[in-house]
This record gives sequence, structure tokens and C-alpha cells, in this order.
Amino acid sequence: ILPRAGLLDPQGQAVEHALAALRFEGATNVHVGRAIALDIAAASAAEAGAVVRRMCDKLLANPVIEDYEISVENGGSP
Amino acid sequence: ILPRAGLLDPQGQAVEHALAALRFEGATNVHVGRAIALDIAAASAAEAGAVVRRMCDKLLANPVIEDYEISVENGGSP
Amino acid sequence: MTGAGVLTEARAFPGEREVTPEVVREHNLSEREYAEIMALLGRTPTLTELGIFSALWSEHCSYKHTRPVLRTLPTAGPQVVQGPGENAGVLRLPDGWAVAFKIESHNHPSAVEPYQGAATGVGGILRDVFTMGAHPVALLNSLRLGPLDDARNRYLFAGIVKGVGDYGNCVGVPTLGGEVAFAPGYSGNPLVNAMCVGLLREKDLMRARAHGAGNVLLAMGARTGRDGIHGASFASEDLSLASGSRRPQVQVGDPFTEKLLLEATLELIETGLVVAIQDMGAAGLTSSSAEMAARGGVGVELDTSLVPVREPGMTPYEIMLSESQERMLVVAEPHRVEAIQAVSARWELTATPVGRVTDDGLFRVVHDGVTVAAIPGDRLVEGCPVYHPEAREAPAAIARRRARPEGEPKCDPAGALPLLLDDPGIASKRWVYEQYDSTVQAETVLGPGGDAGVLRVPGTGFGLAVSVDGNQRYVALDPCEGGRHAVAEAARNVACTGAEPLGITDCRNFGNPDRPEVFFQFREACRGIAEACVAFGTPVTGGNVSLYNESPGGAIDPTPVVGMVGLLRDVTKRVPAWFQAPRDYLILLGETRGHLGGSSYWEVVYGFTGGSPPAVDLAAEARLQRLLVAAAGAGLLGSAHDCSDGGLAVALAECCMGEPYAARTLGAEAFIPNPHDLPAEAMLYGEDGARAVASAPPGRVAELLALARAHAVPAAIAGRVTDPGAALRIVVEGTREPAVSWSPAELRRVFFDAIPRRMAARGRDVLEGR
Amino acid sequence: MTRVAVVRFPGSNCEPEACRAVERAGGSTFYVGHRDPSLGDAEAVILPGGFSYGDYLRCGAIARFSPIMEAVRLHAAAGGPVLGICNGFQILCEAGLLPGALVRNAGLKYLSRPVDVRVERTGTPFTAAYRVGEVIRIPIGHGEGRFVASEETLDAIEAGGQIVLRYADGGLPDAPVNPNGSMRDIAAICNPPGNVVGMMPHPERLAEPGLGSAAGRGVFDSLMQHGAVTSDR
Ligand SMILES: Nc1ncnc2c1ncn2[C@@H]1O[C@H](COP(=O)(O)OP(=O)(O)O)[C@@H](O)[C@H]1O
Ligand SMILES: [Mg+2]
Repeated sequence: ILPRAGLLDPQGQAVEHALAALRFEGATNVHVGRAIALDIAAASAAEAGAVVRRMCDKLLANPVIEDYEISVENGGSP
Repeated sequence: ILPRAGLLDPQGQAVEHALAALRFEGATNVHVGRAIALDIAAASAAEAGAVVRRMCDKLLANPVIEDYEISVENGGSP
Repeated sequence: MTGAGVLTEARAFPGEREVTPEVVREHNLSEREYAEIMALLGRTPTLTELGIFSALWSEHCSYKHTRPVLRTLPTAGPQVVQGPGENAGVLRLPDGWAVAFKIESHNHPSAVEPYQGAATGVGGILRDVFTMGAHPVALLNSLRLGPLDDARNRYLFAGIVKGVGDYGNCVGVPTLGGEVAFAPGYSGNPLVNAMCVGLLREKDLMRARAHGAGNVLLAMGARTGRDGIHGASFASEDLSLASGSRRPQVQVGDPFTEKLLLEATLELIETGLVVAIQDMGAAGLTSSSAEMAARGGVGVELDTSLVPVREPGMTPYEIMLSESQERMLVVAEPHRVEAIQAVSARWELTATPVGRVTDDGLFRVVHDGVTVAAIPGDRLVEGCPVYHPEAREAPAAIARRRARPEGEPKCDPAGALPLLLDDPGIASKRWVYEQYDSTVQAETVLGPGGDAGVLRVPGTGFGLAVSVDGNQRYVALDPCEGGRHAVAEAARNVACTGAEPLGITDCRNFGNPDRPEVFFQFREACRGIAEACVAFGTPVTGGNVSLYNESPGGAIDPTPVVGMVGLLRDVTKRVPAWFQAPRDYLILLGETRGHLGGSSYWEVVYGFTGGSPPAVDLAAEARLQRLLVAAAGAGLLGSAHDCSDGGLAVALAECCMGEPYAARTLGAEAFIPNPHDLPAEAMLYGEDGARAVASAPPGRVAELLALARAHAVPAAIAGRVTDPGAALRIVVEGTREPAVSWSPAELRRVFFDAIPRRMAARGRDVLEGR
Repeated sequence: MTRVAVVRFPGSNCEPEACRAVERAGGSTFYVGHRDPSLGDAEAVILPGGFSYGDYLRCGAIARFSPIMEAVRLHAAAGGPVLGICNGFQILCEAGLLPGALVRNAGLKYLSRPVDVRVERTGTPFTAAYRVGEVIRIPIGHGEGRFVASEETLDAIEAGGQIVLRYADGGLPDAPVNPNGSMRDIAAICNPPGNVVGMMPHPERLAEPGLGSAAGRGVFDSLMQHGAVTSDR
């Protein structure tokens, strides 16, 4: 979950400067957001993804200022 | 970048409760951490990954409280 | 100067939309206003010019509906150093000190994005104050929200409080007071009014007036992005009408940069490096440059291609209208530019020349050498048509004022007290102010939770008392009385600590002024505020108007909010709101007439919001204020607390429950004289003004009563403070009801738990902020 | 008269009151900037509260790399007194001068309120003026003050007597004694020798009776006594 493109991202800027100061050249367009990890029981990865998408729209992400990406890992069968 | 396993993660718990309150059943072991996205110029994905790993060890993550994972996407050649 | 009437030349910026009636409407300009623009340019405006006009001729910047009414406010007084018209008002203090203060709304942005909207509201008001050369020493905030049983309202409340807190905390300015009220009209229309108080040496006062043709304009601070384009005109229409596309991009606050900007700005002013400086607030670069030019009677030329931008390809239109936060516009003599840039660099900031002061009176914008806007500057700022909307009170309002509660009360008078203390409007706001740093700067004498916050002026023995107040229920029922009440309560809160009320800033939050009943509320509330200010000798030094606070849910209650500053001559004499010691005498100041009209009691116990609010006796209020100040100065008072929402019973309960972190409660035996044989509920819960509950040590009571007599303030010994843990017992003279009795410890639980209990359910707000 | 350097990072905001508290106790102060290479003739260093670099990323994470921190490290290694208050504590942890880390309050909210803390160790340049077991009431103001460390580290801290202040019950009503969920109620710790101390509460905000209490003044009196002793040697 990252700040929407175009929005000011003071954290991203601060980190970008800090990295530069530490001689990590060439790190650009740094953005800082939130990572949320959770387990859900779902029949398929697709279904899990769909549930999480609904979670993001309703709670996890703030549509006014944030965009999100979802990645599903199969935690193996129950 | 997520809180170390075993460390109390009140934010994760709060989100877990909020999800339950919104009738999202079956979301368990929710953890909230930080996502950092950045572009770097590197010869290979492997090299990029190595650079970012050094960034994490030095600045982006605090080993006392956090574990991190890195994923590299190829942004195409310059 | 030659500005007025000049027909000017400007060319459209390549690729810019052409100006059609549709585009004009989108910019929220009336046909009359557009005709005015055509006339004073002698041609069709470019899109950039249209945008500039739409910003400066928006209600937010032009006050086109409200200026005639605002002109009727009292703004003069021996203590006034700077009245309305600058970025903040300034009042004189002892020893060459002065106080700059101002209140401002950020309602619309907070309705869209509560956390960022509230945070950037605090940022804006801080800049208004340090722009004057003043060091911010206190913040206050006045919030209005819909009822907390609605999840959306809880989300807005949590996000707004967090936004206000995070910003002020990070900049390092203590929040010393505020208020929160809840009513259905604010669902979807939350109000966020932020007030900042700053200190300066009077001689260092900085005014935002550009002058000196050839002087340089520099943009200092954050880069310019596409944030909040159209904010000013957006803030001037109903949320319901603002079409998605017209919704400005959310402004994100950066309190870290703000702190650096604060330090750099004060250093620039104190070292005399700048001619003038103003923050880029609503309508950003446009309003800051145009207003500084107009105040100085000069022209300006801006080259938008020089402005540091955050995103590539920004047009002059976007750069002129961006509301990116944490930016200042500096006017300086050319030979100072390097020194200014050195100071900025020391504070990790950049200052970039973006234009110059001219002598042709034109407001000119060039981009890559193309003149994209050329407007007579004085007409741009002053030329907006002024409207005199119709004002008529709604029959429904009259009916509500005349109505009386029907049916049975929920409980007997004794049972009502816990109910009232559990009402979120009356309950402790500790859940709120606990999230605000109230002790940073280490000058806090009385923090939040009492009547007014008190801070010491560094290195002196005197201090300031600050409070914000407004009772929208009273205003809805009787706008004029409501306006008077707002000033009276603020002054009472300040005087209770022992401070003399000095002056006010006010924020008027109303609905759509084109509706006669709304404009009636506005006009009458202003009349009430003006009358009270005259009576108390507390001039209006500035403020802010926020109209169009309406959503599909309807309009808000009319909500004028008054921010008062008072002078406490000796901070060691400050008077707390809470009982201090067992066996102190309890003294009622003022007269209890048992007026229940418009009361919280009726609302909570009868579920009825109506009746006519108590009439404010301005002379009596002024006498009470003088008495409280004199008594505090003479060291006669153990405590003093004003009576407002919930009347005597609630005031007495608050005195017994003690401060937010009191380790103990105190009891009280109260006997309330009742010469007119009124029912107990009226005596206990009536909300007559001009009253306070005081306590005094046995040795000082006689003196206090004598002093009251000398000030012609009715005062009666009404019992004693009793031991820790003892009960609060109230006997109302001559009523058949037995004495009513409560345990302060239990009341305390109700009072402090009311809001946390309702906010326990957590939502997205737990993810808000860092 | 003890000379105390107060470090100003971009975003520090408690440095004036830190100076006042030292001066009221009889010391003298001067500011050093985050880019300065040295601490001049300072006998002691204070890292004040605030939001260095906005506390972006993590509290203190970026400040730790400021050039001045190298000088602070040397000063500490030489046994010189170093006090980190609030954000200063967070920086000392990030810099590895103190063990553990400070993370978001268990209540997830910024908390501004008085707290009661019990003095656990008086053998430091900043607590010598107190008595062991004494409970003092001073304010906190932080959103990220929950002290965390691994169990082994915590045991080592306890064994080494490195806990300086613990949140304790001094009678404050209706709020948990431990305001932020800190492990083992830790409010302040020090390094093994005790010359480097970090604390979340703000003693400098309550260091004069005029503001209702001088409970925090002992921290600065201690430093003056310490300064007197060392300069006698
Ligand atoms: N939003 C807020 N921010 C800071 N302090 C607040 C806020 N709301 C209430 N308070 C504190 O609680 C006190 C009591 O509020 P209120 O119930 O309005 O009392 P009063 O009617 O005397 O103004 C205020 O004086 C203020 O110190
Ligand atoms: Mg109030």
C-alpha cells in the first residue's frame, strides 16, 4: 500500500535523501507506505486475492490517498 | 519490512479485530509493517537486490525489531 | 498607480483549454463576475487569468457575501497593534511583548481526508502566525462532528484528532485548549477550526506588504505540486455539488518541513533580511503574491517557469493555483538574496527567485517568456462584486425557539447528572487532548481540561490564558444570543483563571449564504458577537469565514467559534477550575434564574432540542469577569469554574472530580438558594450565563464577598468542600425533593469514560499517520 | 560550571527547555548542529526531544547518521555523560549506544500526560540526586515510546543494573501504570558504565516550582554534582 502517485510523500523524500547521504547512489523515486501481511483460508489463490481486495477497499487502504498491490503466496494446504 | 515474529504487534491485532468487525472471517495473524518502493539503476536484478539488501541492513530496517523481504521488478533497460 | 482600467495583453499558454461559458461555470464564477472580468481586461481572459480570478474572487479570499457584515465588527482598542487584514491580529502585552493570534477553518479538506485535512489546517494557521514574526507558543482546536454512534463519524473524529495532534506535536507547539461538540448536522460536514497563538517583541512585528520596484520574490520551502488546485474555490461550494473531477487532489502535510520553515522564517525576519513575507495558503502563489502587492500598492511579475515543481509538465495555471503546503513567498532587496538563500540552506530549505516587484500596478505572470496573465492588481484583489444576500429567519427556527419539551423526562433530577456527564458534548475530552502534546516548550501553567489554557511568557512573570468556545445549539435557536454567548463563554473561561480578556479571533462556519435563513443566521450571529465584544472591550483582531458547509445530509448548525486571549499579570496567581482543599467555602457567583430553554438538560433528558437560549446580560458578564480577575489578583480564590453546558450541577461535579489526572476527588455539601421557588431541575441544570462556581479558603471568604459586592456581582456562600472520597450533595432550597447525592468517583468514571467507550471500536484510523 | 552541549537535529524541538533546565541547575549550555564535527569543550551532551528528520522511516533512524553522532560516540566511549530524552533516547538506541528499540505505543496513540516513574539506579550522572525507589511524576509526550528488546537483552539489562527508571504506580487514576506497553515497564535505561542514559519522560519540562513541580530537576542537579566531582579530579 503506497501513497498515490503525485501526492507529496515526505517520508519517501526523507529516505531518498538519507540514502544519498549514505552514498547509495542512484536510488530514485523512493516511496514509503504500509505492508500488511495476513493469512486467510481460501479455496484458491484467486479467491484469496479477491477477499483481500475487498479488505483493502473497505479498510486496509485509504482510496483517497493510497494505491495498493496484492500478492498471494500459497501457504500450503490446511 | 514487518515486525519480528514474536514481537507484540498491536497494530496488526487492531486491524485483525477491525477486519473481524467488518465480517471478514478467517483473516489470521495479521501484521502491519512498512513497504518501501524505489527505483535503482543496476546491471542485473541480482545486483539490484544486493544493493537494496545493504540499504535495508544499514538504514531501511532495524534488525532489533524488524525482518525484511526484497522483491525486484525489472523496470526495463534505460 | 496606473493599474485600474488598463486594457492588458496576455496570451494563452500553449495547449491550454480555451475559455468557454462552460469553463467559466466550472470556475464557480457568476455571469456578473465574468462580465466584470471582461470589462476590466477589455478582452476574454486566458485560462490562467480565469483561474486566478476564480481563486481571488472565491468567497474564501474575497468575502464577497460577508464583507459588509464583517465591517460592523469592533476592531479598535488601545491594546490593538494590528487588526484584521494581515495574516494574524496582534495585541499589545506588557514589557514590549505582543501576541499574534488567528483561527482558521479547514472543514472541506477534513471532510474528504480527515487526517491530512486536519493536519494541514494546523500547518496553515501556524504559518499565518510565524509570518508575522511571532513564535508559536500555543495551539487550540474547535471540532464539530456527527454523533459517535455512526461509524463514519467515529472514523472522521479519530482521523481529525490524530491529524491535529501529529502536526502540532511534530512542530513542537503545545495544544492548550479547544472544544468538541456533536450534532447530526455535522455528519458529512465535520468542522475543524484551528487556532494558533504566537509571541513577539512588538518592535519586530512583520507586515506582509510588498514594496520597492525591482525587489525580488522568492519561493521558499516545499516544491510545488498539483495538490489542492482549486482549493479556495472548492471551499466555496457545497461538497455535494463539487463534481469528482473538480475535487482537488488531497494536500499532504509535512510538519518536519514546517518546523524548518518556521525557524528559517523567524531568522529571516529577526535579521531584517526580508521586506515582506507571507505563506502560500489558500490559492497558494496567487493569493500570497496578489495580496502582498495590493497591500503595498505595487505590481508583481511572476515567472512560473522558475518555480521549483514536484512534477514535470506543470502549467502556469497549475503552478499559480497549487495549494502545496509548507511554502512561503518572500519579498527582498536584490542584494539580500544570497544571504536569504544561505539562511534557508542552514535550515535544509531552498529559496528560489520567482519574480519581482514592479511599479505598473499589474499582476503579471510569464512562463518561458510568454505573458500568460496580466491583470490590474488592485481590481484583482478589491474588484470582486460584493453581494448583499437576503436574510430571513426560517419559520421552523422560530417555531423551535417557541416550543417546549413534551412527554416525560428520562429520569429524575438526580439521575440526570450522570446522563449529562456521559453526553459526549459535555463529557471530558481527555481522549482528545491526551493525543496532543500540551507541555512542550515547558511554559505550560494550566494545560487542557480546565476552563482556559494558561502559558507563561518566557522570561517574564506574566502569562496568557486562551480559550475557544461556541455553542451551536444556542446559535441555531437564536443566532444573535448565540453569538453573544460564544464571546461571553470564552471571556468567562479566560477570566476564571484570573486573566483579563484582551481580544478575540473568530471563525464563522455556516451553510450556503444564498439561502436567506442561512444568511440571517450569519448576520445575526455577527451582531451578537459585535455587541459582546463592545461590552467586554475585546476587539475582533481577525478571523475566518467558512460558508457552504452543506452536504447531501443537509447544512450544519450555524457555528461561530470565538478564540479569546487574556492577560494573566502574575502566573503564580493562576486559578484552577477544580476544588483544592477540604473545608474551603463554596461560593456561587452570579444569579441562577433556572433558565432551561435550549439547555443540554432538555436535550439529554427530554430528547428535545429547542426553546429560547438564556438571554445574555452583557453588563453582568463584564462585572463577573472583572470580579474574577480582581479576586484572583488578590489571591482570594482556591478555584473558579464557569457554569455553561449542564448548569450548576455539572459545574459542581467537575469541580469535585478534579483535574484530568487528579489522584483524588473531593466531596461537597452544596446548598443552593432558591428565592423564587423554582423546581429543582431548573436550579440544577438551568444554563443562565454570567455565573461561576468558586471556592475560597475560610480566611478569605469575607474579603471575597466584599469584593463581589463592590463589583455588584451577586455572591452567596453555598456550602463547603468536603473530604476526598466524600459525596457531592446538593440541596436546593425549598424544593420538596430530598437532597440529591452522588459519588464523585463514580461520576468521574462516567465523565472520563464516555468518549473512550464510544471510540473503542477501531477502524481504518489505526492505520492513519506514520 | 558544567558545560553542556545540546544537539540540534533538523526537527528537534525540545532544545530550548533542555538548556533552561541545565542553566537553572547552574550549568552552561551551547547548541551543536547535526553537521558539526565536534562537541567543542562540552563535558556532557544532551540529545533533546522532538522529531528529528520528522521521525520519518523510524524515530531516530536518520538522525543516527548525522556527522555529530560520531563525536557523541567518541564522547560516550571516553566515559562522558550523554543524556537522550524522548527522541534523543530513540536516536541512542538506533545508533547502538543503548540496547533495544522504541516502537509505537501499545495503545497506538500519541500520549501526552504525566506518568509516575520509580528510580531504579542512582549510579548515573543524571540520577545521583534521587534516592533508589523514589517515585517521581513527570510528563511524557510520545507516540513511539514502547521499549522492546529480546528476552536475552532484557535479562542482560536487568542483570547489569542498566534500568534507570521504571513506570510505577504512584496513584495516577484511570490509566495503566505502564502507558505504552514497554517491556518490563522500562522508562529509562543506561549503558553498562552508566554514563549514557536514555529516557522517554521529559524531566526538563518539570524542572521549576513555578510550573507546579520541580520533580525533573534532580536529573540536572545530578549532572552538576557529577560535573563538580569529575572536574575536582
Ligand atoms: N479539541 C480539544 N483540544 C484540546 N483541548 C480540549 C478540546 N476539547 C476540550 N478540551 C479541553 O477540555 C476543556 C473543557 O472543554 P469544555 O467541555 O468545552 O469546557 P468549557 O465549556 O468550560 O469550555 C477545555 O477547556 C479544553 O481545555
Ligand atoms: Mg467550551
